[in-house]
Amino acid sequence: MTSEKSVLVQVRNLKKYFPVYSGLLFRRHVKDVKAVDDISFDILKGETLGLVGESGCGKTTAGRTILQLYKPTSGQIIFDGVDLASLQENEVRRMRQRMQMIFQDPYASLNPRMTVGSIISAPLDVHTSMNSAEKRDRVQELLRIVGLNPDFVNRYPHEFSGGQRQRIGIARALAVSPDLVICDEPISSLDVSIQAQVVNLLEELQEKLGLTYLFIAHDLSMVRHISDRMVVMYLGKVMELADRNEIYLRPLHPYTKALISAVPIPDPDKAAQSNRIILEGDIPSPINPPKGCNFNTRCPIATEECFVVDPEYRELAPNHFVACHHADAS
Amino acid sequence: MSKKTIFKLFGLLMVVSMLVAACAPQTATEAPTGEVSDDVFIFGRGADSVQLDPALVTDGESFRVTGQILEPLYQYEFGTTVPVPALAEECVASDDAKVWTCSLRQGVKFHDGTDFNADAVVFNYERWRFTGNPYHFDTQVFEYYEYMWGGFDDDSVITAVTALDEYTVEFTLRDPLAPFLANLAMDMFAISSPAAIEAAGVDYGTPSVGAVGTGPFKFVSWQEGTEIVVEANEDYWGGVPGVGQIVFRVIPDDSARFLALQAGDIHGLEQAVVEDLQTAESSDDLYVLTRPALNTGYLAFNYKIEEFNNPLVREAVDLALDKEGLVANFYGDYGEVATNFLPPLIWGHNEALTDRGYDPERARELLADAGFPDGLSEVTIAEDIVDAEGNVLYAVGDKIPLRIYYMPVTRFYYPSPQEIGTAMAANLFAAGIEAELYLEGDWPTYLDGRRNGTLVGLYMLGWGGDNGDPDNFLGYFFAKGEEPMKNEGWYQNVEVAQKLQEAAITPDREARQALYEEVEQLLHDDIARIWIAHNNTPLIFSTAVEGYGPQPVGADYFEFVTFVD
Amino acid sequence: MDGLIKLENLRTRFHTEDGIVNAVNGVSYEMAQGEVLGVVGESGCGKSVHALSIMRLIQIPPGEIYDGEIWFDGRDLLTLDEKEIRQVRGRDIAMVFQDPMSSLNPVYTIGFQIVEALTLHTDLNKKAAKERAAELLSLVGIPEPEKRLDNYPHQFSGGMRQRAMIAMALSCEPKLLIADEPTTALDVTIQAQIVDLVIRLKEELGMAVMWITHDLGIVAEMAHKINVMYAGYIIERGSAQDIFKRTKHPYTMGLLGSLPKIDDAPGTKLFSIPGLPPDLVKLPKGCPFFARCAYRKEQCKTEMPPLEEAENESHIVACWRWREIQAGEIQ
Amino acid sequence: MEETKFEINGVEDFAVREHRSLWIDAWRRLVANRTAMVGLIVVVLFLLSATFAHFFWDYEPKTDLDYSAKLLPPQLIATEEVDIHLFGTDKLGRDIFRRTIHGGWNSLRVGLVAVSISLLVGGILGLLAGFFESIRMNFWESFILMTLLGFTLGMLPAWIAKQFFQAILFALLGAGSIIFDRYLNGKKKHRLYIFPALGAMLAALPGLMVGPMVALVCGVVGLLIGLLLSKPVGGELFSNIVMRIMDIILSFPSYLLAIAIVAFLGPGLEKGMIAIGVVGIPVYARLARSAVMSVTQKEYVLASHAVGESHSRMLFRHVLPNILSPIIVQATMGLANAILSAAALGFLGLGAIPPEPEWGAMLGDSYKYLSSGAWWAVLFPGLAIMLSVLGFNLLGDGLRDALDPKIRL
Amino acid sequence: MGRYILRRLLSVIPTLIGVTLVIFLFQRLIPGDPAVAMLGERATEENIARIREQFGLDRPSFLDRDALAEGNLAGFFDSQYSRYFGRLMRFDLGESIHRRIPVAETLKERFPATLELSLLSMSIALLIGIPAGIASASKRNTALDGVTMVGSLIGVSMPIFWLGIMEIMLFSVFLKWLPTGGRLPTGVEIQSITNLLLLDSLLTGNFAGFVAALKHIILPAVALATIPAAIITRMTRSSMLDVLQEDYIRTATAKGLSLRIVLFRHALKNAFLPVITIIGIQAGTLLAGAVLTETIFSWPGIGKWVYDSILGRDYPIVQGVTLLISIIFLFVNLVVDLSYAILDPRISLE
Repeated sequence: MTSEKSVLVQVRNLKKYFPVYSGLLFRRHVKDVKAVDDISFDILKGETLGLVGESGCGKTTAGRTILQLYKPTSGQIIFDGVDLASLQENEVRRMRQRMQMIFQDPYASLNPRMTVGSIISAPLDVHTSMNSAEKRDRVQELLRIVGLNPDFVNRYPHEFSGGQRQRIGIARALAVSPDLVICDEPISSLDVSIQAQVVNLLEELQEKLGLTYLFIAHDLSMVRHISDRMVVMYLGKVMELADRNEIYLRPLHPYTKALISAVPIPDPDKAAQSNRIILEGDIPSPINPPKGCNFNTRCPIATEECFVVDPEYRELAPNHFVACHHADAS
Repeated sequence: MSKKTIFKLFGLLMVVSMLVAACAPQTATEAPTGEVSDDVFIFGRGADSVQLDPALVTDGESFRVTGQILEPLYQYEFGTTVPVPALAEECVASDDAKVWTCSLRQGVKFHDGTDFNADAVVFNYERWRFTGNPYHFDTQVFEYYEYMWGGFDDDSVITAVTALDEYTVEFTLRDPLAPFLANLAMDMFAISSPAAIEAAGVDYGTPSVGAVGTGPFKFVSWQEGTEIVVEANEDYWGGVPGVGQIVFRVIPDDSARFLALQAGDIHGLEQAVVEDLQTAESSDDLYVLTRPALNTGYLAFNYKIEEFNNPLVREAVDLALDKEGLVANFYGDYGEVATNFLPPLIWGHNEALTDRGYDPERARELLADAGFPDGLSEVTIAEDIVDAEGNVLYAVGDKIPLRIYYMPVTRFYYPSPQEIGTAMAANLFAAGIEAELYLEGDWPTYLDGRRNGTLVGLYMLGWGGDNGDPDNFLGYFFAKGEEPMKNEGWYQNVEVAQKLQEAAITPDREARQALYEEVEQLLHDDIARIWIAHNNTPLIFSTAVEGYGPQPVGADYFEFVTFVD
Repeated sequence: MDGLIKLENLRTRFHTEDGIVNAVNGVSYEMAQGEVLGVVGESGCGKSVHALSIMRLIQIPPGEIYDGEIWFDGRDLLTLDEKEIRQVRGRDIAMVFQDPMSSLNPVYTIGFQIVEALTLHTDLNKKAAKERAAELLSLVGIPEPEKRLDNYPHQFSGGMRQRAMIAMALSCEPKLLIADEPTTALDVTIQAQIVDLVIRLKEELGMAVMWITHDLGIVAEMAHKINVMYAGYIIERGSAQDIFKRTKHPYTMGLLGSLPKIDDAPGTKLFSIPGLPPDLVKLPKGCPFFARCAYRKEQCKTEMPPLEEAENESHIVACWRWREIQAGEIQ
Repeated sequence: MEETKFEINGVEDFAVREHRSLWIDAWRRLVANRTAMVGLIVVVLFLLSATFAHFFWDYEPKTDLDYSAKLLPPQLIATEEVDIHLFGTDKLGRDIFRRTIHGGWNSLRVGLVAVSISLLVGGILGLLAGFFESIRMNFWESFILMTLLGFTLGMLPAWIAKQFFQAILFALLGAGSIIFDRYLNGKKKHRLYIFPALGAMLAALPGLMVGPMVALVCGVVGLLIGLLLSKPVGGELFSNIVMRIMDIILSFPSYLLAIAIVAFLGPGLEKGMIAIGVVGIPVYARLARSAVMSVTQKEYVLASHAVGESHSRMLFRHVLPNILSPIIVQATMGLANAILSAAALGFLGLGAIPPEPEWGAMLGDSYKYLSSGAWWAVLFPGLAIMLSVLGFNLLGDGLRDALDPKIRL
Repeated sequence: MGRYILRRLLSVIPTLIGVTLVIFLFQRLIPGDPAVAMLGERATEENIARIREQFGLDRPSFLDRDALAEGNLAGFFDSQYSRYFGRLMRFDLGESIHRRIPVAETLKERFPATLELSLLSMSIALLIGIPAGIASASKRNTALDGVTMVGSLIGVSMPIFWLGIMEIMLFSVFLKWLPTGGRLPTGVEIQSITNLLLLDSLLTGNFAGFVAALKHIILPAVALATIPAAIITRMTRSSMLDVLQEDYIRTATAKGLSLRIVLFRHALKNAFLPVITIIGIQAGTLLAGAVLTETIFSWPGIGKWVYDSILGRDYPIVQGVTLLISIIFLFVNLVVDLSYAILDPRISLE
């Protein structure tokens, strides 16, 4: 099914390091935070690609770097045939018409001093030459699309609940009819019942507008629900990529397995029988990632090889990529 | 390094600094008493002394102290400006008035125990005069020597000072000098102990060393900015002083000083606001003495302003000022309206001159006659006014608002210059002369402006006498001659200059007096400046003390002060 | 199981500029010794406030516990004076908070903060307390506990901090441990560690645990009893089986429905409860869920349904229409 | 955008809270705050009385002189001899009440103008520093900013030297540095060699004409400057320089610096305003910089970036409105401080030129009559200073609580 | 730690050079000739020229272009600034133009007076401000809180010169309890060790001297302490209120700790961090406020001295004192940062 779709975004060997400076007299570049360390994947037209991982694994950075909010340290992002990294700043700005973002924190991502109307029309101001009446119509329409009362245009963000604000954020992202929407943990700060509302809204919009999503989240079950394919990241690297059912039913990477088993199941019967893999220890710091495989400090099946050689990211089964020395064995 | 180590380091630092402090040289005196001895006279004053080597300084607060420690050959008689012998027993002039022979007082010792003799006098005069003298240090300016004796080395009027014997000194002058004795009596020419100067070198006169002379009091200590302490010289040739110690305490603020007196923190003070004087007069615990006026406050014209060259305008200004009111309000009973530049105390003062009076109506008429029927608020520059760097500040023909500059500091002759200025401006305003009050920076800037002639308008200033000689007043300003005086508003009066030059070398006092009276008349007729007031500076004392002798010129006599039981 | 703590009609409110916020509106239940109680609900449902009310940690003003009784150890906690309640806090009832980062005092060492609690409630001397603190750290699975005692909170990772918090809470072997969303700020793999740890410790120490969370999954696997709260009310209470398998209240149903299922076909829509929870300042007179309920009727608008037994005696629900819904009479 | 209109999920037609902007919210909180209202009333009273007095109550200080009425105690009833003097009279017989009210015009004006100066200069510098440090600029943006900055900086020496082309020179320097910087952009190595080499050469050549030693020294200086320039222009270098200058200003005791500035400019109300204004610059620069840096960290700025908004839009729509409230609070408090400093300068005789009434100067003038019992001449101007400052402080406090609701419960 | 201090000290150097430059710039810009200022009404051209030469005032401020034109390199750099800087490198602050006394010597005498006054004021401010702030925060919205807040607001709004005058009126003139000014009554001697009279008198066991010195210092110290005390009160209160909202305070309470321990052990140490910064800033303000206080109380410190020196154009004094104050200010900042690091384990000094 996925193979029929054409590729919208190609991410190739993307790296994003944040420099760490030190020094009082002269600032010296002492080390890097390797937030995203050589990742590659494709995003297909019309699909939802889920990007999961724990905090600090670089998933948000990856999303922002794809959108050129951060300048990549190296690697390519080819959007519809254009290498974004090679563009000038104003060209990138023009490209933003086609790719938009929904942010994690519905409180912080809306300017508290601006009305909902001006927040949503900001992309219209930048990318279109609509007059103010047209803009107003469009904003009201967008509000209706995301399920808010169009009369709210003159209200301020703080007058809305978290879920409603997230809808405003979605409306802003949709204003210029983008092709790609990067959803950066859009539901993780919402209550359960509201999460479902937003997820449903996103799904419906995708259906109706033919959007492509990169859906970033740490909630495995929700990502599985919404995505077509899933990418699992750990410490700046991609561990596994596969179709959503494939990854859920036949995870190849020990980290993916642990991650899936760690998710509590809201069913007392299943919970009782589940054989949970509990990982030891904590996630290492991305400033000093371990040598060899990133996961070796916590991996239950790590061998000596894992401490020396960085595993290759390979296609083990059709459309199932994994980076583990022992992926076949398990 | 751990936090604990840091704490330890801090502790160590504290201990070390305590040790260092404990081992430091223990400078101060014996075990403190903690009580104010009732033999200590505390005098409050507005500023600290600059230096205790009197030859180096010009300020009255330095002389107030050096006058107690050091003595010149002559001094001014108690309460007058007449020179009388001090360390000299007598000075006699030769017939051509070019050689003065002084016989010295015998048996006098400096505070350091060395003898006072002719060699000491020669040492002091040579030190002042010769720039090559080993004790005439490069960084030192013997300003008054230069000013009173015409310069250093070969410029000096005194061409030789020789010791004829142990107690006889001979001064040889290039030209006759009328005020020779008056000059000799000035505080800056007091004799210091040569031994002390040799020992202290360039530090002589500084707080750590003080000064060593023959006077009634010996230097004890000087805490900069706070107080100078001197103690009675039991061996003083003039008798033992009335108090054991004098403390000259600095309290810069007039009213704080008065409050301190009221609170009993000090026994006497100089300079107070008029209202405090009234309080003091009516108080049972305080009394007021006055220092006879040897000063004049005046309002000067800048003659590069076209309008001021018109005598009618000058007269209008004169008539517009309510001098009686000013004096009554700001000087109280202690001031008097000035009719001469010379205060009445100085001979040469022209008794015949009177104030033109206060007549704003007449002032308006005069202004109208001068061509300003609507009053005067704007003036015209008559000649380029150039600052020290040569920039043209005001060019010919510039119209500027009429200004009246007031002084940013208090002086004897202007006890509260800002308020007096305000009142003057109000007076002028009432007569149609709309002068804006103007402040040209602080005192150095003000003096710079005066020196460069860049105070464009009317400005307040004054003069206090140094030695009671009329030449010290008139000569300084008006004798320079034929060219206009930059530093006094470009005023020019050749006749006055010639008379003053003549007076300066005339030995005969009567003849000189006549000349000075003529000069005063000329200045009065020309309305060169407007003399405002002479101020008999008030001093307030606690009734616990008596015997203080304010001097019109030179240092006050403290040795007669005693406590009343 | 004996009764450990019993709440009767607990009501807590806050006075704010916008009006009185009715955070807890008459909560009554009983906990047995050694029981694990899960309290679930969305933000603002009063689950944390009611726990803080038990500990009397509500700030007064603006907060106010204005009605109810909390019976613990034969005493009503709400009537105790300040000194007596301090004896209860930390010794009998201990609490673990949501954000381990901000819940530990950054300027004191972990050891100091544990020892502080120990010396307060036990007669251990400093040295003994320190040894005990090290034991506690090793109990909660922190390696090299002696060394770690001298560390400051910022030198710990998030999971370790929460372990330290738990060690601190367990220091005096409390009878009841209240865990207020202890894993919300943590990653899933770490959450699994903590859940595992608490269950193990509960077995070892025999204490009761009140686990407050919004994550239905967690309580499903560990809780003996579950309270479902909404707008300051308990709207359903029962065993895990009762709540998850024999759901009665429309809100609980909705919550469960909005969770994605593992066997969803692609494109399956999640069930979603429309609207928002009610404003606690202007709480409706009737059922608080009225505005969002698909089964509402006129009575629901005006009368708050009482908690009544459903099916078995331990399963109670507050809904006028649970029977009709159960019977499938209404859609 | 041609998709059909459709409805999803049913429209939610209620909002959580009633409709009002944050500013209105803040205003309501302010009004509800009793002490802040007291402050506001005091401030408004002072401002109104000063303004009304200035425009509608004739007073000619130049002719105000009446020896007969000098130093009268407060006089509440008019008699044959004396008029009413609510606050008594001073040494020149001037009515203190009248002068206090009129003095308000001057004293408050000093505060307002001084704060405006600090706010404008400090605020803009801080804003730029913060902006440079936190946002990647494009060529034209940094070009315009550096040119403006060069011009502004050039104005100071230009004004002092009275040679106005210096301002243009500085502006060109700013623009030139950006152009050159741009030219070398991406050629890091070149930059590292070219700037120091160029600096050394440019400096050494004229030095050669004088002597080899001079050339050597000039060359070293040029090298150092070149090294400094070899860091990217704009950005952090700029911010560093600005903040260093602010440090220098801050490390002077404020009154001494103000006194020195007044000594330089000459006395007078306007000069006092400048002096106090200059002394206050670093406060606002630091505040603005840190506010900008914290606002630009906010997600909504990132969001505007993601939307494709330009930097200027970002500055005016996101950054400015959101840094406003701390600055408003600081400015209100700063006003209180400026009035105090102005009074202090006036007290030292460095404020208004007499006979213009100004509180500090009135206090300074009359202070010497205190020992003779004229308490009224000192009490009332002092009270005026204290009350007006208190008013601004109360208001500032209230504004802080109103604009930053974090503290409230 | 040692390295950190060293580097901090090094990083202060450019600021200090900047300070000396600014002082010099002002010297060039401020009109008024020191020589004229010194000689007063009697200044003659010759004397002015001589004094200018003696003090190098005839040299250009920074660089001598004329000398450069003549090819005189030494002359080119021989400016007032280079001479001053050269002296500075030899720890020589120069000599007062008016008094011809080494600036360092006078500084040694006068600085302790200002230091003592500032230290006492700061102690008073801390002793009042911190307890008042804590009390006010812990009893929020009570009458006590209200009184403290109003009091501190009045304190912040107080023109200290006016307060000083009022103090003198009340305590010295009306009640006659305390002296009007000065540092020590005449006749009382205190053996000089550190030149901080209170400390010295205690070290030498001179009780009478201590009382006398205390009587003199108390009024100016109180006047000077008013604003810092008020600011510290407000800062302590708001910082305490912030901290009391923190989760770890709730944790501490949940442990069963008493309010007293929660306040003083858990809240105070955290709340103290922002207060330290304010104290550091206030230390600078104190030195600035000393100008006014010292004028009113005739206190022989550096504030009044440097003010007079600015007006008298006594450049070496202005330079010396300003440099000293700047160094102190920067040093206080360093100490503040260090104590910050000591109090807050989250901050590491590399």
